[in-house]
Amino acid sequence: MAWFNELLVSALIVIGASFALVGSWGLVRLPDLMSRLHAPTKATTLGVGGALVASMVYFLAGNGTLSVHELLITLFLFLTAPLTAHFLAKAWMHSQRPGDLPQPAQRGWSTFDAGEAEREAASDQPRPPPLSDACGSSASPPPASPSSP
Amino acid sequence: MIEYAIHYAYVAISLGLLFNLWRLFAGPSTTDRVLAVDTMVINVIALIIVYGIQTGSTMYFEAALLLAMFGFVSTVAYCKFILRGNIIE
Amino acid sequence: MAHPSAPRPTLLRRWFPHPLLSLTLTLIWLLLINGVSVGGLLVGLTLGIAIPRLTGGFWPDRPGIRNYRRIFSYLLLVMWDIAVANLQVARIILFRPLASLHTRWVCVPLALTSPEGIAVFAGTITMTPGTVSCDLAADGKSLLVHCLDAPDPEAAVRDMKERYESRLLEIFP
Amino acid sequence: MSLALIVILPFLGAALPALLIRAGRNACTTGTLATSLLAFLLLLTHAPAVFRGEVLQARWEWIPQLGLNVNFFLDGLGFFFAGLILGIGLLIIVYARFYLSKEDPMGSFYSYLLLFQGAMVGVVLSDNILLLVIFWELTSLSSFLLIGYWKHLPAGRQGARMALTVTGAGGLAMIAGMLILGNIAGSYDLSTILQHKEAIQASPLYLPALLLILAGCFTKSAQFPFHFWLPHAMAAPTPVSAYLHSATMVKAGLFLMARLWPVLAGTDEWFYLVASTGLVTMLIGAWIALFKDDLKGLLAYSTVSHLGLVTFLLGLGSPLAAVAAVFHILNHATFKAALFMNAGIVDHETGTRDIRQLGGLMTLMPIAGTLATIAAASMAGLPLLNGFLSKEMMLEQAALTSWLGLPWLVPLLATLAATFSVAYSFRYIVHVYFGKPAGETPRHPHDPPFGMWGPPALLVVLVVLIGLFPASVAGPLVATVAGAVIGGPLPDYHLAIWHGLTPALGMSAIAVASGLLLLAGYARLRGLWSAGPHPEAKAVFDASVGAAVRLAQALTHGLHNGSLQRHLAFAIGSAVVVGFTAFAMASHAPGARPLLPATPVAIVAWLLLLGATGALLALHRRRLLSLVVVGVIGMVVSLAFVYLSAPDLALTQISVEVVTVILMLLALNFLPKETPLESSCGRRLRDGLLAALAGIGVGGAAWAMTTRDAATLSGYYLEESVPGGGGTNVVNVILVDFRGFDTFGEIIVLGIAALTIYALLDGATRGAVGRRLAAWAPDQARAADRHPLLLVVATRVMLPLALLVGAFIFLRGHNVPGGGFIAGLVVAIALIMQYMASGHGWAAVRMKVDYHALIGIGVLTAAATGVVAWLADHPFLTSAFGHFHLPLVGEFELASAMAFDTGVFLTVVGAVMLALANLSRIGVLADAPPPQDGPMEPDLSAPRHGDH
Amino acid sequence: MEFLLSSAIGLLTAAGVYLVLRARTWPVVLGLALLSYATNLFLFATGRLVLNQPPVISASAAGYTDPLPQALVLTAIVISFGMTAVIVVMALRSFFENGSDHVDGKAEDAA
Amino acid sequence: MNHWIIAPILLPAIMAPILLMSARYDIVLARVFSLASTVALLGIALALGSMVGDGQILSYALGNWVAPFGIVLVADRLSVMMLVLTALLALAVLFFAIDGGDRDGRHFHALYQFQLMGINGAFLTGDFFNLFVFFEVLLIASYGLMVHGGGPARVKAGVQYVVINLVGSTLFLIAVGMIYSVAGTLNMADLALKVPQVAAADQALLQAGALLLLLVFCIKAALVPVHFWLPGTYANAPAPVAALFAIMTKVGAYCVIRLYVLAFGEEAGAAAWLAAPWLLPAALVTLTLGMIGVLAARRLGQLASFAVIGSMGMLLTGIALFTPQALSAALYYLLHSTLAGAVLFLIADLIARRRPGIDDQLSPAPRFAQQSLLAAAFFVAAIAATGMPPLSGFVGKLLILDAARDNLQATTIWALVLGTSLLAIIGFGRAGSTLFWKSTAQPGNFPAPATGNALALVAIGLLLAGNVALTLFAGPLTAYLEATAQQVFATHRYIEAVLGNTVLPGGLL
Ligand code: NA
Ligand code: NA
Repeated sequence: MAWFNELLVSALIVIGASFALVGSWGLVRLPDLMSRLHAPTKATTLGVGGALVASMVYFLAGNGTLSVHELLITLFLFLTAPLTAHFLAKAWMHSQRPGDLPQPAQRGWSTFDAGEAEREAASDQPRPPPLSDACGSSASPPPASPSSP
Repeated sequence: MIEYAIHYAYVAISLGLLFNLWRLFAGPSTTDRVLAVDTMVINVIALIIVYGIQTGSTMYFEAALLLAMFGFVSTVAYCKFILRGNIIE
Repeated sequence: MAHPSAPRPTLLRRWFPHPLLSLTLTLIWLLLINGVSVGGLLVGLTLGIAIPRLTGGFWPDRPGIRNYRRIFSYLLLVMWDIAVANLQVARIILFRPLASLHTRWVCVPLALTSPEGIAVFAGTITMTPGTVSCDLAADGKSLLVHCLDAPDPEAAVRDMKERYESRLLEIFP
Repeated sequence: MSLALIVILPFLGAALPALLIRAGRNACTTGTLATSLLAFLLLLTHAPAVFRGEVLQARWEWIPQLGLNVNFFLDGLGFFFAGLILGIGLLIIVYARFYLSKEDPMGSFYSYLLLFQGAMVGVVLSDNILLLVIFWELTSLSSFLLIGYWKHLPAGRQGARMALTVTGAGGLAMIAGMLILGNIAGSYDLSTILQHKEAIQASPLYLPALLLILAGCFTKSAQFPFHFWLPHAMAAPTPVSAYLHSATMVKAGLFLMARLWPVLAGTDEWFYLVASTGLVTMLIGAWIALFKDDLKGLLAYSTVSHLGLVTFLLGLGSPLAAVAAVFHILNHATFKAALFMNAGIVDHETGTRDIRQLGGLMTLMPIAGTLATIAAASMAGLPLLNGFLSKEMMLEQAALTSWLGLPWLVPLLATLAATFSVAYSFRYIVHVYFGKPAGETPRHPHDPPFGMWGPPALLVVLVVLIGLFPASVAGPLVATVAGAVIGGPLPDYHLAIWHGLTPALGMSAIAVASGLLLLAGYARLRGLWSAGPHPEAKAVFDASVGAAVRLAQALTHGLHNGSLQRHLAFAIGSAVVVGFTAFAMASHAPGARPLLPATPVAIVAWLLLLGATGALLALHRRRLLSLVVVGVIGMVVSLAFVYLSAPDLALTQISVEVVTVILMLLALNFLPKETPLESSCGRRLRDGLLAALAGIGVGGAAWAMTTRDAATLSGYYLEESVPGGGGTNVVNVILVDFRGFDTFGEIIVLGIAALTIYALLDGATRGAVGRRLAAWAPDQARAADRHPLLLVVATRVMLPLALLVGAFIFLRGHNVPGGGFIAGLVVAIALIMQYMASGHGWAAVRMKVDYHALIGIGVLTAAATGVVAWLADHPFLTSAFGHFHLPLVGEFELASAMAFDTGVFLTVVGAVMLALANLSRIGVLADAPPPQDGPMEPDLSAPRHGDH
Repeated sequence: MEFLLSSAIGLLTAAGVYLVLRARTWPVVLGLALLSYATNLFLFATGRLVLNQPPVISASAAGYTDPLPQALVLTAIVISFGMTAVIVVMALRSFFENGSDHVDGKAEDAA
Repeated sequence: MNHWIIAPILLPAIMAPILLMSARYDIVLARVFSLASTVALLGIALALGSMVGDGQILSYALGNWVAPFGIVLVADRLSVMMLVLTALLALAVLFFAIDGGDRDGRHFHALYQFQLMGINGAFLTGDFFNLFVFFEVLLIASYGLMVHGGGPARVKAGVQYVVINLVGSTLFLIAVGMIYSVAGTLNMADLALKVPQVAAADQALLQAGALLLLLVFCIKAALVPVHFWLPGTYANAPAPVAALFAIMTKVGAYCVIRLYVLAFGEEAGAAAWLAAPWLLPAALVTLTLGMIGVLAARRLGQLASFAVIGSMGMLLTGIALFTPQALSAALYYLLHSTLAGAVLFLIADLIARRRPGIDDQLSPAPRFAQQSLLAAAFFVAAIAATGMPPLSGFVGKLLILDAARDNLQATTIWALVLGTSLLAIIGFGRAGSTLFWKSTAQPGNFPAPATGNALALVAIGLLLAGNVALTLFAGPLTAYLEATAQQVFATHRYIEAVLGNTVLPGGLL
């Protein structure tokens, strides 16, 4: 393998691994969950990204084949990393109920909005409606579903 | 050269995993611990990729692929559980 | 779900309800099997046709993409930003005294209406510098974003809207 | 043949009364009588031969391997007893017809009676001691039914159980005794055993065999100290008491002692065991009989006493005593059966059997009174009656007997017993039939119909005839029988009224005189008796059975307290003990395999595992966290599989992990979110110790294993995988080909798991559980949005991609890591994500697949792939593969293993989806209002909405 | 490496046994999960430990690890997955039926 | 190629999915299919019986892969006898189930067929990992059947049953691993060849593995001290399921016979007769505790459960003697105790159904419908179960006593066998008189049930008739069993049938 390729692969590996380490360190160092959330979702993503690119280059240079698996892995990571961050944040907000949230223009944040109403309803009337939703006889999608914007 | 880089990567990622473990212990909230595990999964993916480079084998990619595809499912499920109790409504 | 009065779809339309998806899947298949052969292409095409048909029900009203070329440039921009984001966040993690951080929530009003567009926007925000999109308003018209270090919240919001949302508005309806 | 028929007839006939009872009581009686009579006549046809001294035999093989065969023989002894059983049986049947009231179920009574009769005849005609044991125990069983015949009487039930327990226990001992005896003699056939006296008595096993067999005899014949059951068995209807407890069953023990007399008797052991027991029983029985106020109680103890008498005679071991024993058996049968029937008559007529309420009946019931007087006099041993003759013979033998060097002891005790015997016999006559009536009896008595007094009258006639003309009436019979008992030449003896002034006559005279004196002073004697201790056998027996039951309950319910923790501790403890002991007891040497170096990554993974396990133990009471931590362990295990050259395992582990987490979270929704701390410190210490030992054991075994060189079959698989299995991924080829049958079983396990889960969850929506489920309310605050938009979008995008990856993993599995199982999981997870993101209802309507059918099709596909091989006459699951060439497409491979793997894939998808979809359906139902089922449960067989 | 694996198996077994002996279904299920990890690793280890020699036939392979234990472990993983699913749901049903998740079905204490 | 051997596994394995797909909503169709399949299983088993009747051992190499590399099925007298027994029991029990119990929950018939598949597979397989798989098949089907119909006590007992068996399965795998790691084979016949050659250094692993495996089988066979699962499980399972479970304990016993004579028997060198010193004491304690439990029982179902435990103790006592004669006796007892145990559960259920509120508790209650009929059935079943003459229990007991004669522990064995019989007699006597006699003394009547349970009574009648037949034909049967036992002990015949002549080292023939 050409030294350039070697250097490139090595550099990518080192960069990737470093970011992985930094991300995990951020998880240790940052003071609260919301801050910590910034660390892994980015640093580790690039960490894996570095390793993946290194791998692609390595196998491209070594075997002359472009390995798509790395691309797929990247695709999945990019698709899912925001999702996990989003959910972790929601879970944290739900359990910690931060008081300093800015309020959106009309309805509240979806973690809380309707939540109060639903909870009240639940305390009065322990069986909120639709069995139809449960059994799927009405195909009405969930409120925020993209199929009925 | 690559060999050195790989060894560095092993050490760095392993250290990262240990940091994650610390967060798993320390918490304090459940969300923190879920975050720690989620990060662990990503570090493990990196580890597997580097191992693939070291061994020159593509045999292990599917493991990384599945982790990438489904690692988040558990995390989302945990969060959904914290949010709603019922993860499939 | 077809509207009752909708005209009967053409043969092509019925077999390729989502030509882009079919094409993407076939392409990914060829990449997965690491080679181009007639056999591989046949299998890939079969899957490319079959999977969208099988999963059609699970993705109703797939959005039409307004401008395919914009996607590419948007991806490049995001990738660049991600690289930058990582460096910035790494610096914060490693060197910044925690007390000096301007950690805050901001509310980003949304001009995007398509769910896919909103999702991509939210995802982009999370993947780029110091911001995590945390929640969507119940009416889908605002995004709650957490900033790791945003001395000027209004600037941050403006930045996000101009840099990403405006571009996404050109892609998604 | 006709020999066996004598035994079989009563058994066959036992069905008759049950059927004939519909035709009326007389028909029922007639049927029973006819059966019994036929058997009796059959027996009589053999009389000439028997009296000629012939021994008739009938043999059939049953279980030759065991030596248990259906062999009968008929000699004098057998003939005598069979005649007694069948003859008295006839009388009893007639008597019972009048005795039983209209409310009593007569059909079953006669059925039981015939069963008993058959069993009894079987005992006395068996030429195989194991067969004899069978009939022996059958008498216990049928007598259990007869004693308990009046189910509504507690005394009957208890008496029946007591009799069964005591005689059953004796029977069990006898089984052992017979097995030993047969083993010594080399055969279980009596006719053979009787030839082996020397061998038997010389054997070191003689004493155990003797003890065990005697245990059977003594219990059956109510010998001291097993005598107590007999009086309680008197709760039975009187015909039963007369038949079983005086004439026949209780004599089975005597019969057996007589039967085995030639080979067992004559030793010191025999003498001291049998004679002493008999003597003591004779004495004690008579003494107690004296104080029984119940007529049947009196007769019962009298029977005990007379049985003791015969036992005593047999125990003496001398041929003359044996003759006396035989003679007394005959005599006792006649007078005692007559007396029992008489007691029944008194009971029947007056409504009571209590002597204290009776008196002066002679004038009211002259016939019954006369018969009773004669029979009781015979029992007392008054001259001119048959009882006198055999008692004289007994006293004569007693006079000659020295016990442990004490010549006076046995005569004294025998005389004393005779004295008591005289006293209670006269009490029966005097206190019932003579003197003044004690008062009003419940019913006004008069003589019974002929049917009731005829049978005892017949017996009384015999009593007198034998008494007067013993030699001519009973002589030949006694000679024949005694000959059979002794098994050799008969001793010199005379059956006659007058033997001269013998010591026996003197003892007899003393007995009569002092007996009458005792009766005269009965009131004072009674006071003496009342003052003394009366160990009430029933109380003792009840107490000991009660204690045994309580002990058993304490042990059983204390041990089996239904605690899973205990079960598991025992199971794991056993494994620890067995494992360590086995390891320590066998030879072991450390392995010599070169070790792999531990790399930093491995060490970190190990630390992760350690940390996660520690965290799990520390956090396990917080359930969500514990699940999160287990996920870490699963991840480390996957990583280990990657590192240690097992990519397929890693893929499987990763996907299984995800599904498991979803499943557990779905369940946790309903379960408590915290585990309470409830184990005591000691319990936790114990568990910790067990855990540590188990861990050391398994870890140690792993160490021992991995550090030594392997013995393996793997070479074959590696060589054959490509040429024979058509795939390069050897693990997959093993799974779908070499050991495809395992996989076939494995997918069936998954399928069954899903079905079970489905059934469990479906059941949870019905009835009381269903109502509870519907009333369920979440125990935690809930966020507002059920279906966050980002998740919805992401999962919709991912679905086609995941399916593509699934297809990829499936198709490549035969050659590189992957395969149907992993692909199935990938697809299932992708689908489940739709449920998670968009909700059960939304996803369920879009899944057009019936998951049940998917499982079915999957299993059938796999099976069909296997069956196709039959067409080529190859075994199930024989694979075929080939490389084909198509223009343009080029070379490609088709393998039947792919079809098999398709079955695997379909089953996995179906099973996972069926389980998860239904588990999530429960959550939906719990959030919904309760179903309006009303009081009726819904029809289970009807298809219901929403079940896939 | 052998020590690491053996001790890990031992640790998982010990933790599994400890949890299996708890009084509530949840820890018992987790304990069973740990036990199945331990068992799978144990069974896997019967093929001895080999680095980077997966049992996939190729011309360039330096050698192969024993494929048979891997196949057995795969079967075992699948089966134990099915079993876990059943016990989880059965535990849930038992909770519904008995109102308690105690392994002996004891009713919840008043406390 | 003789494909009949796979039929007892394949037929139910195919029938179950068919039931699942086509007969899910039609109970009548499901019953017809299930019944047809079970009748066919009986036919197949009998046909196999005639094939192996001459002493031939059939082997079937699945996938055409030669043993020990592939999985083989082996049909010899022993395994076929177990198949026949299973089919007979299953048929009788099915009659009971289709009397109505099969409608109490979902998928009864599919699970039932799968259950039969698992049991038949366990009897036929010649590979001990495949045995594990079939154990799991039969276990998981039994989990489903066990909780069929639900109810608090039943599901609780189900949880316990599942957990204890999962621990057992764990142990199974560990034991298999230990054996494989030194013997390097999974085929039982091959194991028999490898065990004598295992080096001294490896003996500890081998023997510990083998004994742990024995423990696993003993869990299935409900041997003390790993019998605790049985009373709760059997007493709480639906009656037909408990009755069918009578064969499940026998699967454990079968495995002990198969593996510990074949691979750890005479030829096993340092591991020869490995199981005997552990098994005999455990079996005797089991016998004792079981019969003590009979005496202590408070419900008829509980009594039947402890009777099953006791009978397992008896059976394994016979097995633990490890002689052909004792094995033949044990096999007779196995046949007997399966039928006798099963029928008790069915009777208990009919009684319980007729005494709502009191169920099968051994306490007095008013008269109930068909009391005399059930009393008669109970009387016969009790005679069989306690080993009173003349039924098969007595014959079995005699055979075992006779076979134990030459054992060093003969006195102990005899004393316990006979002593526990007394406990059983007392226990059954108390139970019967309380249930059937005392009830006569109670005022009132229970309402008659909606149906006369004709089919259920047919099932009970069939099982009792089976016991009578065992007694009547004890002669030819013991001859067959003797030949069976001889065949089991002639291990070289089995090895030869599985591996062929070529593999045998010279000394073994
Ligand atoms: Na961002
Ligand atoms: Na509810």
